[in-house]
Amino acid sequence: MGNRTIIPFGPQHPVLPEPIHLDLVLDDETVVEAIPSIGYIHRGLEKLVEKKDYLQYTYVAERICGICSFMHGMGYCMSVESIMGVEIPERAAFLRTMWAELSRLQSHFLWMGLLADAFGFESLFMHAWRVRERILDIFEQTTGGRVIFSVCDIGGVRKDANAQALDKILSVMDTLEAETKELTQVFLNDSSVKHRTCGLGMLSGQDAIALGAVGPMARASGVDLDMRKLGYAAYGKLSFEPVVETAGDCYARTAVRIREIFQSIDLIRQCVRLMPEGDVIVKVKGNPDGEYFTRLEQPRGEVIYYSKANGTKFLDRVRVRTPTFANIPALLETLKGCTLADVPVLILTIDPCISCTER
Amino acid sequence: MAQQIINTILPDALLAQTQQLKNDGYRLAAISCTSKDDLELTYSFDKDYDLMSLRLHVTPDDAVESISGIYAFAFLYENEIRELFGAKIINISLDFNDNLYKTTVKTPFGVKKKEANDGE
Amino acid sequence: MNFIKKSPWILHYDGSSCNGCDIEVLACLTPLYDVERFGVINTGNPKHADILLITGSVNEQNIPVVKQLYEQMAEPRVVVAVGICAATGGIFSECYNVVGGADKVLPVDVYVPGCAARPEAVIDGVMRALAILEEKQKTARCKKGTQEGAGV
Amino acid sequence: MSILSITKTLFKSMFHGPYTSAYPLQKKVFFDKTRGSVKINISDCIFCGICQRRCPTGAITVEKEDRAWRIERLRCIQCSYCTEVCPKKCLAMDGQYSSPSQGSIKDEYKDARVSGDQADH
Repeated sequence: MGNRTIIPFGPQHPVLPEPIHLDLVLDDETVVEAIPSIGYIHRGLEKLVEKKDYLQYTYVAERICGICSFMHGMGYCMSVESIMGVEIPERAAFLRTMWAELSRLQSHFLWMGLLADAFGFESLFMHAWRVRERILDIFEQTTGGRVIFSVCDIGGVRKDANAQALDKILSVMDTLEAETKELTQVFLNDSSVKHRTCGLGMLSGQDAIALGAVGPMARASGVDLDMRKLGYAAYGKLSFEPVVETAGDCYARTAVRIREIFQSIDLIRQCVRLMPEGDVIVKVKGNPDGEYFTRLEQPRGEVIYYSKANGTKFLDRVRVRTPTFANIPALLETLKGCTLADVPVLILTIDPCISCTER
Repeated sequence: MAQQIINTILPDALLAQTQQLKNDGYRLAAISCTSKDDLELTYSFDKDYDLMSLRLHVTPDDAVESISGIYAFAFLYENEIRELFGAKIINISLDFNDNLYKTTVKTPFGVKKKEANDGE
Repeated sequence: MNFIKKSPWILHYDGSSCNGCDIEVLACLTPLYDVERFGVINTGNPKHADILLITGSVNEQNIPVVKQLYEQMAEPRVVVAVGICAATGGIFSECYNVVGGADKVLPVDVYVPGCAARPEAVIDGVMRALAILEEKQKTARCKKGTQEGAGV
Repeated sequence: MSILSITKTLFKSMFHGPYTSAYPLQKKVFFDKTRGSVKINISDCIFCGICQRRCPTGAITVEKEDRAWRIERLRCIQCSYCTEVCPKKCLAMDGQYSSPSQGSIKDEYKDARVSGDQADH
C-alpha cells in the first residue's frame, strides 16, 4: 500500500495550450482516479442567440473553437438550413466538404505536433507544424483567413475557389502526401515513439460504447462510427470507408488519425475532381421556424447541433454537443492505472479541445 | 438521410424508456435542454445513424431521476443541465454539486421569471 | 537583428479564448515564423517570463489564475493582450461569464488586434512589448538610483 | 520496429535551407482574399448605417449628421460581413492587418463633401 496523494494538473500546464484542471489521485506513481474540473473557458456563448440574430450567430458559431472553426460554422448553417428547408447549391456543398476535409487535415497535423511535444520529440513537433502551414496557406488563399474563415453562410458559402486555386490545392496535396508519409513513419514505426504509445490507455470496444466515446477515440477501439456516412454536404457522392483500428491503445488512436490524414487527402482530391460549376450561395428569405438535430463528423468526432427556432429573427436555442465533451468520461476511465508521467500523452490522444467542450 | 424521431413522454416513464432503448442497442448521443415557460429536456439516442429522442417537459421544481445509472457517462450532461438550467436532476452518479462550470450567474439559462428581466 | 537587445521569454495563458489565437501564438514558435531566432522562448514557468501573452476574454474562473501568474512574474514585466477577445471581449463581450478583456484584470501594455491575430501581428506585438520592457527597466533603474541618492 | 526513423527528414531539411519566412526584414505578401482590416472609400458612403446594424461586435458607428464613419479596430473581428451588406460597396477588406497598439484604436473617416454634392448622386 503506497501513499495516496492528490496532484493538481493544470490549468496552466506547459504541455497543454489550453486550461484544463484535473485532480489526479495517485497511489505512489499510479493514477487511481482523475476528477476533472472544467470551466476555465466557459463563456456561455449558447446564450448569445438571444442577442445576435440567426445570421449574425454564424460568426459566433465559428468562434466556438479555433481549430475546427469551419465545421462549427458549417454545422450551425446546416441545422438552420434544414429548419428552413433551404437546398444549397451543389458547388457550395462540394466546397464545404473540401474545406471541412482540409480542416480535418490541419487539425490532425496540429494534434500530431502536440503529441510529439508531449512525449518530448521536439523536432517531430516542428516538422508536423511546418507541414501544417501549407494547409493554412491554402485556407488563406481560398477563404481569406488562416484560422477562422468566416466563409460559411446560411444558404451556401460566401467565397468561391477558382480553377487556379483548385489546381494549387491538388499540387499541395501531392507534396503533402509525400511529406506526411515520411513523418508518419516516425509515429508508426519508431521504437522510441512506440514505447510511449503501445499498450497505454487501453479502451476496449465495449467500454468505448459504454462510455459514449466518439470519433477517432471510438474508431481506435473497433467501433465503426463515422457521421460522414450520413452523407451530409457532398459526402454522399464521395467514396470512402471509415478508418477503424481494433487495439484501443494510444498507438491505435495515433494510427487512426494518421490513416485519416491520407483518407482526407484522397477525399479532397475527389472533391476537386468532381467539383461542379455553378452558384455558391442562394438567397435566404424569412425566418426559421422549427427544430433540428444536425450531426457531423469533426476531427475529434461526432458533433451535434441542435437548433430550435420560433419564427423570429432570434433562435430559441442553439445547443452544441462537442466531441471532447463526449470523450471526457472515456478519458477519465483510461487514465486509471497509468503512471503520472504518461498523463500528458494520454490526455493528448483524445485530442482534447477544451474551448469546444465548455463553449 | 437518417431519420429523426422525437417522442414526448412523461417524466415518470423516463427510466423505463431509457432502459428499453439501451436494451435495443441505442447509444446516448446527447441530452439537451431548452427553457421557455418550462424546461424541455431532450434525450437523444443513436443507433445505426438513426436519431431517436425522448422529450419531457418539467418545471424547475420537479425532480427528474438521473439516467446515469443506465448510461454512466450521462453524468456530465446532467451536471451541466442542472447547473446552467436549474433543472432538479437527482441521484447523479458523479455529482459536481453545481461546480462544473462555476459560472458567476446562477443558472444563466434558467426559466425566466419575467420578460422584463432581459431588457435591462 | 540589432534592434533586439534582450531575449524575452514569454508565458502564454489561454484565458477562455477560442483556441484560434493560441494556435497562432504557437505557430509563431514553429518553423515558418520561428520567433526563437529573436531569442524568444515560450516558457511554462511564470518566474522565468518577461512577457505575458494573454488570449481570450478572461472568464470569472480565470481571474485568480491570471492574477497569480502575473504576480509571480519578476519585474519588469509586460502584458500583451493577443486578439480581439483579450482586448475588448470581441464577439463574446455580451456573454454572461466573461469580463470582456484582459485589461479589466491586469494592466495591459500592448494590444494585438485580429481575430484570430496573425502570427505577424503577434511578432509585431512582442517587438512593441520589448521596447516597453526596456523603458520599464530604465525607469526602474532611475528610480533605484534616486532612492539610493536620497538615502545618502 | 526501427530507430532513428526521422533521420531522413532531418537530413533533407538540413540541405533544404530554412523554411522560415524572414518576417520583419521581409514584408509579408498577402493573398488577394486575405482579411486584414476594413477600409472605406468615404466619398462613396451614403451613411445608411446598415454596416453598423449588421456588425456582430458593434465595432462600427455611423453618424449621419456628422457624416462620419468610425471603426474601433480593437472590436473588429474581420468577418467582412459589413463589406457584403454595404449597398454602395464602398467598404472593402484590406490584406494588411491593423498594427498592435498601446491603447484603443478608433479610426474616423469624415466626408468633406457639402450636402449639395450628395444630391447629384
